[in-house]
Amino acid sequence: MSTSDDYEKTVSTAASDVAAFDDPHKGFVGRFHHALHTTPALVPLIVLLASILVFGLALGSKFFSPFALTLILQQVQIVGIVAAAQSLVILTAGIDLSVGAIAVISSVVMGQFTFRYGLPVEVAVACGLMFGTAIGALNGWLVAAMKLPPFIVTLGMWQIVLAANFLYSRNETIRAQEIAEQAPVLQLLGAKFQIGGAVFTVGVIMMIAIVLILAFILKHTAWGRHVYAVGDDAEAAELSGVNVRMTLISVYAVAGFICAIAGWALIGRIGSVSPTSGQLLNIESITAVVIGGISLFGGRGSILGTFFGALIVGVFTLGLRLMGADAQWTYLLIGVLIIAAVAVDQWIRKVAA
Amino acid sequence: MSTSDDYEKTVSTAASDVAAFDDPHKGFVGRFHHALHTTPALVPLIVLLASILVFGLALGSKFFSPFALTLILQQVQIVGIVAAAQSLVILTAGIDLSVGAIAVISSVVMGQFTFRYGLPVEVAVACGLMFGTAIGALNGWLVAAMKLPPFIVTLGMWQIVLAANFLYSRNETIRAQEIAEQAPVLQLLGAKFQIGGAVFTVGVIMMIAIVLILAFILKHTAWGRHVYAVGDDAEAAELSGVNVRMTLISVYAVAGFICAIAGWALIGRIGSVSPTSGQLLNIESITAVVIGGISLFGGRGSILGTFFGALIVGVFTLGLRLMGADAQWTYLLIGVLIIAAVAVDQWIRKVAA
Amino acid sequence: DGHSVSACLITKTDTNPFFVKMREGATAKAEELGITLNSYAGKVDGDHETQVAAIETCIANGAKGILLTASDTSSIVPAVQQARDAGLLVIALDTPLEPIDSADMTFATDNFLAGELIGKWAAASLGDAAADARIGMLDLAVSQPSVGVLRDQGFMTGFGIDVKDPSRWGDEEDDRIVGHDVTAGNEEGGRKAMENLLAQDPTINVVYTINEPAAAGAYQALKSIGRENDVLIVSVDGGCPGVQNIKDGVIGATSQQYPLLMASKGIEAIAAWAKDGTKPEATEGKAFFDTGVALVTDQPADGVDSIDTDEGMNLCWG
Amino acid sequence: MEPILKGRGLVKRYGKVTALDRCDFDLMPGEILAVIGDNGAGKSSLIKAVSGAVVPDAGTVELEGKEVRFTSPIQAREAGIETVYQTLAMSPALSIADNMFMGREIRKEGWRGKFLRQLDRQTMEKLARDKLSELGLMTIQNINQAVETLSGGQRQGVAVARAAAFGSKVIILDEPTAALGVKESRKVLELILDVKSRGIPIILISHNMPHVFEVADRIHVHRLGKRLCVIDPKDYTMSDAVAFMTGAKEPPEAQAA
Amino acid sequence: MEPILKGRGLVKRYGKVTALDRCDFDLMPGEILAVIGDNGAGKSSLIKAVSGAVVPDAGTVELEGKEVRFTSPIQAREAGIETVYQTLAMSPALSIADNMFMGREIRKEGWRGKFLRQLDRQTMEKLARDKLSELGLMTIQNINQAVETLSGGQRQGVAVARAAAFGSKVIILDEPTAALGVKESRKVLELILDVKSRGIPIILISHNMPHVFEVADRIHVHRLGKRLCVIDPKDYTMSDAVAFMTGAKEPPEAQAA
Ligand SMILES: Nc1ncnc2c1ncn2[C@@H]1O[C@H](COP(=O)(O)OP(=O)(O)OP(=O)(O)O)[C@@H](O)[C@H]1O
Ligand SMILES: Nc1ncnc2c1ncn2[C@@H]1O[C@H](COP(=O)(O)OP(=O)(O)OP(=O)(O)O)[C@@H](O)[C@H]1O
Ligand SMILES: [Mg+2]
Ligand SMILES: [Mg+2]
Repeated sequence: MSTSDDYEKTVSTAASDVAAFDDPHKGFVGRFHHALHTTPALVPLIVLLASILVFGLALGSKFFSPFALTLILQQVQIVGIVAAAQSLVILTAGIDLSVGAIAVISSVVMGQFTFRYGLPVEVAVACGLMFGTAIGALNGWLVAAMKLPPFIVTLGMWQIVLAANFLYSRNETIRAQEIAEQAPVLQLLGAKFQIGGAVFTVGVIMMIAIVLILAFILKHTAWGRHVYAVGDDAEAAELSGVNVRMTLISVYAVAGFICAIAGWALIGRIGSVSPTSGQLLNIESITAVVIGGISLFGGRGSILGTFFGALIVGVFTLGLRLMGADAQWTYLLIGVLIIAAVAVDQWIRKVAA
Repeated sequence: MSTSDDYEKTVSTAASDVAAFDDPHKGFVGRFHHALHTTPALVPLIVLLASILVFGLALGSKFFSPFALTLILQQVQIVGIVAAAQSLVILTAGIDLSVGAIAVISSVVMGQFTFRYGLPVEVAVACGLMFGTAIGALNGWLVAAMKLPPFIVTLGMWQIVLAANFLYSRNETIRAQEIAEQAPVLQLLGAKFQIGGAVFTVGVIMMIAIVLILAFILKHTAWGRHVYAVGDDAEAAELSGVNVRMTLISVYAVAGFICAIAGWALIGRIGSVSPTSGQLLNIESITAVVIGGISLFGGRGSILGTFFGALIVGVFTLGLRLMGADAQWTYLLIGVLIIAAVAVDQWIRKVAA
Repeated sequence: DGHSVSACLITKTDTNPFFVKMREGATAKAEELGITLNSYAGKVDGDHETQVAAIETCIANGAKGILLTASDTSSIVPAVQQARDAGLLVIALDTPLEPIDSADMTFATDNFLAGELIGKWAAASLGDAAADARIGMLDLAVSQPSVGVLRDQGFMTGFGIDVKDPSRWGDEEDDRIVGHDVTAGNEEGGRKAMENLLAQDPTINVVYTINEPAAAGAYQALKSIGRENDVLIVSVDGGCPGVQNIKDGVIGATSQQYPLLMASKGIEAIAAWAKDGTKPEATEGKAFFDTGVALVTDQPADGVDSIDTDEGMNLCWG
Repeated sequence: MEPILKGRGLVKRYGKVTALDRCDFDLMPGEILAVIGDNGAGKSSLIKAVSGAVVPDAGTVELEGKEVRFTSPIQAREAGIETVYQTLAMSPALSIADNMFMGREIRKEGWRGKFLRQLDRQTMEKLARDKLSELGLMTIQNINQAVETLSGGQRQGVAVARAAAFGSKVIILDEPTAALGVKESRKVLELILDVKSRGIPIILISHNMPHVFEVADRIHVHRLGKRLCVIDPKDYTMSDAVAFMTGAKEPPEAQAA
Repeated sequence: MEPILKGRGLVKRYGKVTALDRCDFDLMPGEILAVIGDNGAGKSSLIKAVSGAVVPDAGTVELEGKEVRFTSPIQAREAGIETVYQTLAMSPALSIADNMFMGREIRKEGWRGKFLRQLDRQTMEKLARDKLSELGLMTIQNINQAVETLSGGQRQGVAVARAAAFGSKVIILDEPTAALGVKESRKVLELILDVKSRGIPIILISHNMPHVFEVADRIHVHRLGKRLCVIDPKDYTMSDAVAFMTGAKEPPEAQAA
């Protein structure tokens, strides 16, 4: 290194046209691509509308009636609520296999506290909600403080909670009639009201409210931004000033709380308190999240996408049944749908990139 | 930068004591730590031996007999074989939720090809094995070429294969008696032989053989090294000369093939061909893999660990049953075991680091 | 304590009240007779491997006999044979094995008869309207386990429908059948399946359900569109909540079975076997010991024997 | 003059590796202190130990004469120490504004901020844009674009701008120019001098001797997990510095730590 | 003299970004060609396009006068082009020997290699150790230690040694000294000269001007996805080079591409 000069000084006269960006808003196609990129919920929304359209055309008023369309909402309400909780967890690059078990044990706690111990029903509901939150927080603690992989923590918790549920409830169902007589508050989320031919339940409203509130929180509060940052790169988040541990624990706790609400909605929907319900909620909620475009690697996606994802599954299930597909074929086609939805998503993202 | 000199030349006279490493083999503790680090299967092996010891002390000869100990082997054979397949996939940082469904549909193909179409039983078995391999390869193609997340691909495939299984088999079981009479080859893996009080089946030998062969392949062949490299960092592997796409497809195909063998072993174990068996194999195999210390993030762990992991679950299940624990309590304790095993693993790794 | 007699009870699951009651019945009887009872259960309905493992455990444990409700009636046979070869008395409860003589004896409800009773009752209650009934069938699972098929096809036979292949549901061509859907035997599945069928045809007026939780779920679906009073729901089981639901008008009729009886008879048989090696006898004219089934309803129909809900409550099990 | 940031006897072990071996450290008010040393000498470990990113196994850290024990980077930040880590510590999928205000978000005025805890995006975006253009580091059109869409140089720029904007007492830069081109490196050096002129002391880790000798007031030479010596760039040549840090020459007695 | 490696009209787009814009490229036999340019100019994209890591959207690549179309790095390696990527491309959990022989493992002699396809670990380990010590790059005790336990500098050394050991026609190094200390950088430069003395041409991407001017025979200046010009380091100063690459000065007419 003998040729030495002040070469670095040269840059002061350098052209500065490097950091300029192309304007991405070029015409309709450009704007559409840009929208697809910046609004991750758009792809599932398009798939949802398209599938409603296709089934509507194929089935006519049988499907395209306020009754059938609101029926879908009622059928997806539990999965929708649980999937909202699942989304939160998956956004932090975790996964929660215990969501269904938490929902069920919370509903059992609400029922048994009312009927076995004779607590006022409002107190019992509060206890159920707290219980779900506590299990969620325990999950979060194991993940955040003990640094165990979320898959394992919630796999173990799933088994523990489900077994505890059966042991505690003694497998006894509390009948709908008894609940309606003695503790109607338990069935609150099942209460209906009609607007035209459309039938809504409080549970459906609850699902929509949870989705909207979470969407607001994730987008417009510091906590929401921290959830994304933790999922994106936990170490970077920690170094740039996020309390990763508390964020994770609170995410799992909130997920537990939302699952407990799902447990409450479950009572409203089936009328009774049954310890055997909700067994497939974990797989169904993950399916909804994934079809809704949230990355399993965390940090990317929106909760509205999950909502649309849950609706897509609901539309397909009812639509296929109405078209006369039998139950087994419906299962098969849902499997195809899952893969296809993700393939379409990948493809659109590639084209739009 | 006006002070310029030949400072870089100075380094030629620099001391060269930087890249020297401490000798890590310091005394027994040091060597033990080192062994824990370089032999990932050691931790589950220790846990396994400890749990056998504890149950042996608690239950005496009831548990500590050749019959009971070999019974564990028989009980874990299916899960053990499937978990070997699952290990391969998880080593590439994937996951296969369709393992159980592949095993079952392969056994159904073997049975139906023999009994419905009257093919020679050897041909039918070969068809079953090929069918399993093909589904696996399809999984692999969707993951490697279409770049879809393994979780989703295999979630969808699980539903598709299971529904196809019910549709194709018409939910009919082929009875053990008929198989024993007309096509005993189907039950080959169930054939028993005794050595002292110990009872072995061909299926158990098959499981051990698969584990040993895979352990050899993963450690001593180029393909095995590539599997680890792909799981570690797929992009780096690609750049450093690994055919990532073919590696992934072959891994999923081999996993499908091994699952098909598990399906064959299933016929041996239950005697008949039943389309409803194997529903829990995916969760059970993942549990075994994880307790065995393979990282869900890929690239780390050994297949022997998985084998020990499956045995640990088998020991706990039989031990708790023999102690008269109620089924739900057993599930609850297995849940605790899963979390505890991973926590111990994390702790040992931290201490040993 | 190797000297006392021990026995095993293996049920499909331990989460279904039916099996829970069966276990309670067996436990009570075992205590009475001084028998040590170990209970095992599959994790989910259809979990066959766990049952095989349980049989093996019983053999290892030196039990004298096994009471078994098999998830997979044919596949379990080799394991059962192994137990019998090891000198255990194996009694199938509730669900016959295939072939039925694979077990030493079967104590069971005749599920086909149970279905037939509610089918007959439904047809008789409707009278002439039965000819253009709209029927929804709420079954157990897409894998068509035999209990579900027997009850389903029994119902159709009783109602007067050509069942075609009696070993599977879904192949019938009768126009009165709106469709089949699966419920997993719980309230949630019952409600969703009912909604799906209602969306297909809102005029359904007869609903067959696999069990009473599914019926309760179906009722919720009907209630939500205000049709709970003009649809006839029939079911099988006869659990106490189910009978109570008949009293409350949720379900029209149910076929009651007697799991406690099955279990206690089973324990008695094992005690006898351990004492002097006697095996239980089958009911005359049947290949199994029929523990009986009774139609429970508060609206008796002509030509179908039934008991009312008060009697049903006395006999109910859960 | 008392050091503004002072470390004494810092020890940090990773398993068998001793990254910091009873290391001392002093940063004087208003100065630019360069830290140089071989790969793996423990430079990053040192600044992590004083900035709360790792908790040292032993030793003390004093800020303005008061002992502090940071157990997380958040605490160090609250005390006014701002760090640009070697790994940058950005959330790739989030926007530039999000990243700049990560962990110190600004909430809206009034009930929406108080009860809904709603963020004041407009203010944050405006501030982020101001900081970036004030530092003249780059012309970024869209403050809402994801950090992952930026080039390596732009990313480094955002990280440095974040530290410069919020650091009130000390700014630490760990190899800020390693991946940068000539032009981009230049801008970062200008920025460092600019920050210094505002009276804020800076710790700069770099392998680039000419850069170090250009901007540093004092040079802390790190070797084998320890401070070997502190030299004044006006008294020694680059050759000397390199000779000290590689062990080719003994350090000057007087200044040896 | 014909170029040993030649690119013509190479184009590579990433979404809206054009990383390579009809770029030409020539490497002469036996020379060290440096490639310089701003961050994001497209240097890495260029070498990826000629080494098979990405498939260019348009343009041709010729190796020794014959057109080649690599669709994966494996093909380029088989053709004798060995590359050290900016990201190093190592499998952290695997050993040094495993990494060095990744994709070109040596199998045992006899039936164990033929039928069991068993690897010959001893030979591979011996060769790996030989290569590392032959290149004098470092003293590694245990050739079986995982790459993740090496320091950044040691890792870079292994990557360079791998390329030097196997490259038969062309060796490409993308910023091999970016994260290295003074001493470690020096070793890499010595290695580059050593490889050149064996007659193998090298492409060196670097932001370090003194290094570039020290070792390069010719300098390819890259700007905005194109080859702006090729200069001889003996005819121009570092200031000139920087001026060309940042756009401060027009390139010399004669040598403009
Ligand atoms: N998280 C960690 N786990 C294990 N070892 C670590 C860790 N961080 C650093 N080390 C080790 O500690 C020693 C010092 O590392 P450090 O990063 O402080 O060096 P450095 O001086 O910053 O080097 P460079 O110039 O390459 O950045 C190295 O041997 C390194 O391998
Ligand atoms: N995989 C990719 N996806 C999207 N854009 C990319 C990708 N790789 C490179 N680019 C973009 O292409 C352009 C050229 O990148 P490239 O890495 O070739 O630059 P470089 O000259 O090597 O820069 P540096 O000196 O920082 O390494 C940059 O704008 C970069 O953001
Ligand atoms: Mg460092
Ligand atoms: Mg580059």
